[in-house]
Amino acid sequence: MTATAPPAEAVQTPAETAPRSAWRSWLARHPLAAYALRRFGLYLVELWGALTIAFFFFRLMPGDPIQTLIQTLQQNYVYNQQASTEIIARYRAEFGLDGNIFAQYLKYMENLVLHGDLGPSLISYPTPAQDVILRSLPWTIGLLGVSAVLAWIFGIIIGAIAGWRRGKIGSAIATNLSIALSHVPFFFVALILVYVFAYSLGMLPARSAYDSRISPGLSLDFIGSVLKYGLLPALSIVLIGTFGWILSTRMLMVPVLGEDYLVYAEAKGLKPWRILTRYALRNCYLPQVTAFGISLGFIFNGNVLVEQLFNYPGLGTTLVTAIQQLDFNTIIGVTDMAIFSVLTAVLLLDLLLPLLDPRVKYWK
Amino acid sequence: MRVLNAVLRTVRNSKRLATGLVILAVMVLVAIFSPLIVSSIGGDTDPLEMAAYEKWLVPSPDHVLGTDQFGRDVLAMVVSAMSVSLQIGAIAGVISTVVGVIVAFVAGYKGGWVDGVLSTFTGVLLVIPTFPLLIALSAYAKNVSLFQVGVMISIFSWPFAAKTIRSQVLSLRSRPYVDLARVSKSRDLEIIGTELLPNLLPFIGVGFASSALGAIFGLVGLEVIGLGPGGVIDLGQIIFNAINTGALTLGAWPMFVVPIVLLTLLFAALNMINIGLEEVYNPRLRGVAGE
Amino acid sequence: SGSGSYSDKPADNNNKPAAQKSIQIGKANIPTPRDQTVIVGQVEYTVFDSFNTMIPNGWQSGAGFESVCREAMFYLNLATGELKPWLATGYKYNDSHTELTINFEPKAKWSDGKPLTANDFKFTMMLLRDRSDLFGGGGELKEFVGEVVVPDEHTAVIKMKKATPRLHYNFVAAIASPPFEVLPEHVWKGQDPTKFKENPPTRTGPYKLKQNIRNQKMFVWEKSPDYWAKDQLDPAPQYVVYQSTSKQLDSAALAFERAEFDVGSIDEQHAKQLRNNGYPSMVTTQFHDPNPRMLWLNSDPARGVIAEPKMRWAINYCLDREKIGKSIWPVEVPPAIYPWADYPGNDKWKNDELANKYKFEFNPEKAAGLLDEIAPKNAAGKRTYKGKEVNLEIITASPVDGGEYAIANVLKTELAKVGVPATLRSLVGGVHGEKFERGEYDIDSNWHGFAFDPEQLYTDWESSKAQPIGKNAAGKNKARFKDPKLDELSLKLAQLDPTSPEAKPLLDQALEIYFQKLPLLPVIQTGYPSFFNTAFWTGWPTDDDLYQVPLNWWPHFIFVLGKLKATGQKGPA
Amino acid sequence: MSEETVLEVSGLDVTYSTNRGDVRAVQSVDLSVRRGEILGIAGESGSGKSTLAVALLRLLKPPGKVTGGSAIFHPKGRSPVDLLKVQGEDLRVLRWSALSYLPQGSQSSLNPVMRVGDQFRDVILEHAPERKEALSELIERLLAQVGLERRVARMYPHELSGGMKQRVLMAICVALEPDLVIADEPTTALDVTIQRVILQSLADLRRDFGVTLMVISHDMGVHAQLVDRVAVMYEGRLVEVGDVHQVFKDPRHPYSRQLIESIPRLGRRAS
Amino acid sequence: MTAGKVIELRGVQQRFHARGTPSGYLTAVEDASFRLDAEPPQVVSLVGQSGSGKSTIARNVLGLQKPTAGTVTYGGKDIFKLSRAEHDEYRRNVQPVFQDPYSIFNPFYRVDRVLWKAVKKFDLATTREQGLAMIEESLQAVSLDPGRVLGRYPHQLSGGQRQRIMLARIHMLRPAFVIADEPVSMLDAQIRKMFLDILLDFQRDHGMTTLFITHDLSTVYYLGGQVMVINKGVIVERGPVTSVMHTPSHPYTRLLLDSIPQPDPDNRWTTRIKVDDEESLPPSDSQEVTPII
Ligand SMILES: Nc1ncnc2c1ncn2[C@@H]1O[C@H](COP(=O)(O)OP(=O)(O)OP(=O)(O)O)[C@@H](O)[C@H]1O
Ligand SMILES: Nc1ncnc2c1ncn2[C@@H]1O[C@H](COP(=O)(O)OP(=O)(O)OP(=O)(O)O)[C@@H](O)[C@H]1O
Ligand SMILES: [Mg+2]
Ligand SMILES: [Mg+2]
Repeated sequence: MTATAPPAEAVQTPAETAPRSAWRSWLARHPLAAYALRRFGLYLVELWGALTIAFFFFRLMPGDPIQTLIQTLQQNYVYNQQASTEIIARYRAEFGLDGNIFAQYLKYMENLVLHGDLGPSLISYPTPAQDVILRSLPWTIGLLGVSAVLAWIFGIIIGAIAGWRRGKIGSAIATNLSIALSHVPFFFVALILVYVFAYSLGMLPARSAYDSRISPGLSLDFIGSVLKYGLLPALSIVLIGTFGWILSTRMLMVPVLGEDYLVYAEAKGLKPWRILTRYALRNCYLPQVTAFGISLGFIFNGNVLVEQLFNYPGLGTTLVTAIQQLDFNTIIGVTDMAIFSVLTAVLLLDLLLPLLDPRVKYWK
Repeated sequence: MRVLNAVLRTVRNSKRLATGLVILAVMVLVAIFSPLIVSSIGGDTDPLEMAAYEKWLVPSPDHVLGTDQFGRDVLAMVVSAMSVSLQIGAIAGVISTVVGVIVAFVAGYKGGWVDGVLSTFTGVLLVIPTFPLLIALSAYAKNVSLFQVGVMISIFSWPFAAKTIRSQVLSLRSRPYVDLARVSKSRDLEIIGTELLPNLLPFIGVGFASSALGAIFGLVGLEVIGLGPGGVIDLGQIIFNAINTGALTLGAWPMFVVPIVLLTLLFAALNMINIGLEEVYNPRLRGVAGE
Repeated sequence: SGSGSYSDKPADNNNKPAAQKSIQIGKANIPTPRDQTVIVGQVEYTVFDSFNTMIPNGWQSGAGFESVCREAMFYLNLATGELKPWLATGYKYNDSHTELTINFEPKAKWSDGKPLTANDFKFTMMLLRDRSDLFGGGGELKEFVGEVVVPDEHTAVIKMKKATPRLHYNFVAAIASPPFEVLPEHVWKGQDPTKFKENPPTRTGPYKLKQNIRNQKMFVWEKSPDYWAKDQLDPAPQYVVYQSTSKQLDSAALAFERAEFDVGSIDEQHAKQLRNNGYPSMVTTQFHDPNPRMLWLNSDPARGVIAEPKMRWAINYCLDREKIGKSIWPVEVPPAIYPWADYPGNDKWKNDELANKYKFEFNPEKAAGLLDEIAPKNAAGKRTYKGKEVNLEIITASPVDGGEYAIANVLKTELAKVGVPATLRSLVGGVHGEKFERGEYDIDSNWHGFAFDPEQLYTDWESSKAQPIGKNAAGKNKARFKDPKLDELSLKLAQLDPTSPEAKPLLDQALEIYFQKLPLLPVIQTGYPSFFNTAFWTGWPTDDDLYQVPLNWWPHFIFVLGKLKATGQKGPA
Repeated sequence: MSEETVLEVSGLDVTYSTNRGDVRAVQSVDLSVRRGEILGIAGESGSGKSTLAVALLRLLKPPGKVTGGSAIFHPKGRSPVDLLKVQGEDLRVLRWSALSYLPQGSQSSLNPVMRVGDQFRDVILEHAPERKEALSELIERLLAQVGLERRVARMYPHELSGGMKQRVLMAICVALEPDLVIADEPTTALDVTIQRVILQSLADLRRDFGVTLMVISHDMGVHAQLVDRVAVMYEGRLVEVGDVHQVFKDPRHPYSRQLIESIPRLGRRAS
Repeated sequence: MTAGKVIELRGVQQRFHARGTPSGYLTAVEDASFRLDAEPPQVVSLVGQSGSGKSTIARNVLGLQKPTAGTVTYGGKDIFKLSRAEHDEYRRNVQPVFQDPYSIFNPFYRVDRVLWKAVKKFDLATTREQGLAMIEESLQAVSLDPGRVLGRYPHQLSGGQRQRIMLARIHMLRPAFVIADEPVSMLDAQIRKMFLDILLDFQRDHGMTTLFITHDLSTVYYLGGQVMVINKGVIVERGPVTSVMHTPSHPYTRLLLDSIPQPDPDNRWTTRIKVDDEESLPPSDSQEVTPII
């Protein structure tokens, strides 16, 4: 070795470089806050990007939805046919479809961000689109949201057990059943459930959201009725959803099983159930948390058929009707709502993740 | 080559993988020979033609699975539908997996701003609901081929693959064996291909299986809105048809049971292949009594 | 093959009628007593709180408003051909067809007790004449109506700008609702007609809105205690509930079977199954849709070969109407030759000589022959027209499992056999409408027809109304048909009472042009069976006693309700 | 040190079956461990040390298989059992309260998403629920025993250095004062200073808790510093067992001699 | 072998993001400067306790991690700016033995692949037989029975066996510079000695220069040559092994010396030492989960 450096003892630690600003150093000292801020910034970017894409995608479609709609209505209901230009011009203005597309975009964004206004709906003109959406949203969230959460929880638990008891007969059954059933369409299961429970056994109602003899309100009767009527549709979603989560959880579980800390937990003589929940599961369910956030998007467009089958007053049917009539304000509104909910859910979950998983790094 | 060898090796050792491959192979064979099978079912008439036979016939020796509401032979429909469904599944599955994998690898391996941009883009695409967008697309599209439909479906399904794989790449890229490959003069692409890819096969496999299955069901959605490839029948469409015509209460079980069983078999086959690959991926699991 | 269909009666009691089953009554989810309620099953509702028919989606059609609440001035019963004056007692043109006098029923009252007068009519007329931005506004009213004079409370005289013998068509409920409906002036005066929701609505009908339950997708109509026409029409049901049913037929059929609906919610195939299984309480009533299923053929030369009459005839020869009528449509229906429904009342427009001269038949050979003339095959075996390979674009708004799609599909298969490839697409409503209006199609599988006389068709085919491809047709002449001769005939016919002797030769000439050039290709007469459950109510129109149009979304349905009798069956607790 | 044996291994055979034939990793090993002693297992890499430990702990995973022998274990206050035969609940109860394990790859043996304290709590409550009241003091005392502060209990494994993790594991090992602790290469992955601290702590454990330790290491220095008796393994067989002084001073088996001679020492250079 | 090539580090600093530190980062290596000459071949040891930055320096030298400040040069050129040909030459001549024998093998492949890859990538053999002969020779050189390890998967080998495979790789490649990061930690004394002898033979016979990273001063002593002592990222002492060992000037070096377990049961430690756990920072954890952003 050639001594290019100063003699051994003389090596000194150089003084820390002074932080560039108080703000930066504050952030450096509060990595959680810095992480949250950065994550929030990203959230805004994604939100803006997705909303913008959604807007332009629909607005740049060839054709004129207003004109089409008006003519269709005129034709279907045998109205006096007329030049229609006046009607069309009038509604085009009302729907914010006149003028330059960028001006439209700015106006749309302004209304959306400042007033939460999506413009009037076509399918239920002149009710604002946000009202149309908000009216069906609670049912959708109630039915699909709750079922999605339940499916997730069941799926994780069963999937974890299936992975854990790899090789055991019960696990094989669960796994193979999931493999087979996780892609059976929801509505098919729903149909069979209706057939069996509503008609053959007559145990549960086959359609609607509650008993129409009860007036909606915070009464026990009403809530009971909502639960009773929601049971079948929810069951069909939970059933199939669970199988999907079982598969993916099992798949995450298997590598965890090879980890030393599981062998060690076994050596510690812990009860298998405890090893499963506190050791194996806790190390593999985290990716599922994010996946769940993303899957929420399906609530907005994934279960139209189930809603239709049960005649449920949810968002899916609203969306389909809106699509059939090219009600852009409502379609974009539902789209925006989906984007907003999913992104927000993922944001919250990401912010929550460091609390659930101590290993999460706050930097990239 | 190595990968292939590894696969062949596991095929020998894993019953599951072998079963999966056999099921898949049989389905592919049926699909390939579907025109022959269909014409042998029909004899002189084209069994897929509207009103070829009486409608809603119950299964009989002449029509093993009966006929549908337009008097088409359900068996012939199922056979030719399977070919279409397999094609669309393969096209969309391959495209979205390949795109997803490429994006995931570029983002995960390169890191930095490339990762930032790609991940944000993926994230945005991931949350935009697809159904309304596809409707909008239907207004642009004229005559769409099966391949184009596959591309359309892939546009919306690759982000899922990309997202799961990227996080795996992130965890793998700092593995010491990647470093070892780097000092052994392996180029980035080679490292991705030979060091990372094999370890991600199960993830890629699962991604492929779900994109493929998603595409098979997604095709029905497209057909309903006029974006389907004209004049073809696929399995999803038969199920959709069965549901819309109330085949369950009519007792026309072949219309939904057969396609659902076929799709389930397909999915099961893909999954068995995956689990087999999982054993390749994780040799530690080999020898552990498989399920 | 000896095997039957799924809907056939069980094999064991082959020739005997199936045993009468007792039905198992399900619990209908309604807020009113079941035995006093008629439940009508419809598919989907989206508008609940508005009854303004003059703005887009300002009301919910098919939810009872137009059937049980609102009334027409005249009803034309297409089932019997009878014209029934209702809110009005009669109409009369002057000889030059420039003045139309309408008399109103003196007893007619709005549901709030105020009398309905000619002033209400005048108010509505003026509103619609002057407001082209309202549905039903402008159009013919603007074109023809000058002034409305009200000499007394019960008489209105319309002074026209131009002569026409057809203005009264606007006031008759013939196919579904009439284009024009009288509004109560005392409610609407001073309201902004583009915003006013009129919830609940004030109308003259025997039922009033009791409840509109959005979350149940349900409208509950209750009998009006002091309905003005009780002496002629006093329906027995205390309530009429219009409710969404499941779109999936399995669930819908099961609901019908358990008498959870009295009207609708089932399809022919399931109904057939019930019939064959001896289901005791179902009435199936056939009714011909006034609009036969038709193929619209684009006549614009810019679309290429489809504009050639020979091509249209080739297509015509490719249509196996018998097969379609027998196997494609849910019920067996006759082929359509004339572009209108085969009601006895329409027989006067027929001309069998012409029909024989231009005989419609399924004859692919003739089709191929015609095609060889205009679009011979090139070296590659592809038919070309003006140097371009022929490829037809067929669109339809019908879903992939719908009848019109299937019709187009049959055609497509036959066309392929004669060497004409075609693409067929089912497009979502709005997207379809857009393409249709802009003429961006070769063939549209659709429907068309008229209520009164063929001039209603011919006037639409006037060359002046044909827009170039790509430009919105605004609902007129969407096939872009052009024929100077027809223009001339149509102009003359517009001035003539169609039943007058001068009109007949003109009509025949126009019909011949239709046969020569085929702007539309009628395919089949369209049978729509209606299904009624007799567990709670009897007296429905039947094939044997088709006293009224049986469709529940038509205004005429009120007369069906008027004939019902309760069976005394009680609903489950 | 009593003459009482805690563990009596006889004729232990362990085989790994591979696609290239069976590997007999442990072959007819006879060994007895005395109560209160620290027994060292030395031997070259691949000689079957870890396999022996894992087999005794019943953690052997396929394709490994015990093909013969017995291991009679005499836990205090319980009847003797054959470790190689005991099953199910009996095995689970035996584990940790009587037999604990300090694994080779200590770096990943702690559950990454659980606080250190909770990992103590888990095992203590599982086997000795009656200690619930005094739990936090107990954990504190155990940590102090291995020279760690009590705040470590609130930390997550990834916040600890390798040496700290190793010591946490040691503390967990003795939490229930087991009859026997098997430590597989407790210091291999650690640097010398930490190694010294760990070795001190291991000696302390014996002193304070009277546990019996079986320490596996290929480092003769470790054996010299820590153990009472050494067993030398070679190609799956036990070639020599004896007092540490005797083995170092007067190795009987030629392989042991080689092992000791090859130890690099300060002051002895190759070239 | 390439005579006269030099690896030189000047003022190398390596920082990592870290949470909980006031500055938001952690300095793993600070201002490290030294050079390794191919001529004359030599052994330079780098000793220090766990987390002191030894592996980080190794990664810098190998071009796997770009330092946040300072330069690493090979033959006078910055190794991060080499042309393709220069880069190939640098790779050929600078090879590592990595620390962790567990994760150095891709679990997907058999262990042979590592050796075959070396043969192929660096054109060591023209035929398969030749390559196989070479591999077998090298395995025997690290006293592994080729029949027992070839064709096995990594998890089927013991820790020491895996480490020896990496040594066999070096034995095959004979690079001018070996960056050996704790190559013998898992080996028993006999094999360890054998391996060190191989290194020394290589130095002598093939002119191989070794950067030998360890925490074990007895190994350093055995190897001789130069030694650098690193503490918390800073090189605190350097010089010929004999002088540093016999007259350590830094208290840290003394502590290290003190901690070598003497292989003499009669000469056990009597005093106790204490290490400051506060200072030992969490080692990098390969299983860290990053929220997907
Ligand atoms: N899963 C396995 N499959 C096949 N052979 C194995 C397996 N695990 C270990 N072996 C073999 O068993 C023998 C003993 O391995 P073991 O791990 O017990 O050695 P060790 O003495 O602990 O060595 P080290 O000191 O290197 O850790 C070795 O030859 C090894 O290759
Ligand atoms: N990629 C990285 N990200 C963050 N911190 C790192 C990274 N790599 C190393 N460090 C940190 O840098 C410091 C020095 O690590 P390094 O691996 O160089 O130590 P070492 O001297 O090799 O220790 P050991 O003897 O344990 O191998 C440690 O505190 C470590 O946590
Ligand atoms: Mg070992
Ligand atoms: Mg290191």
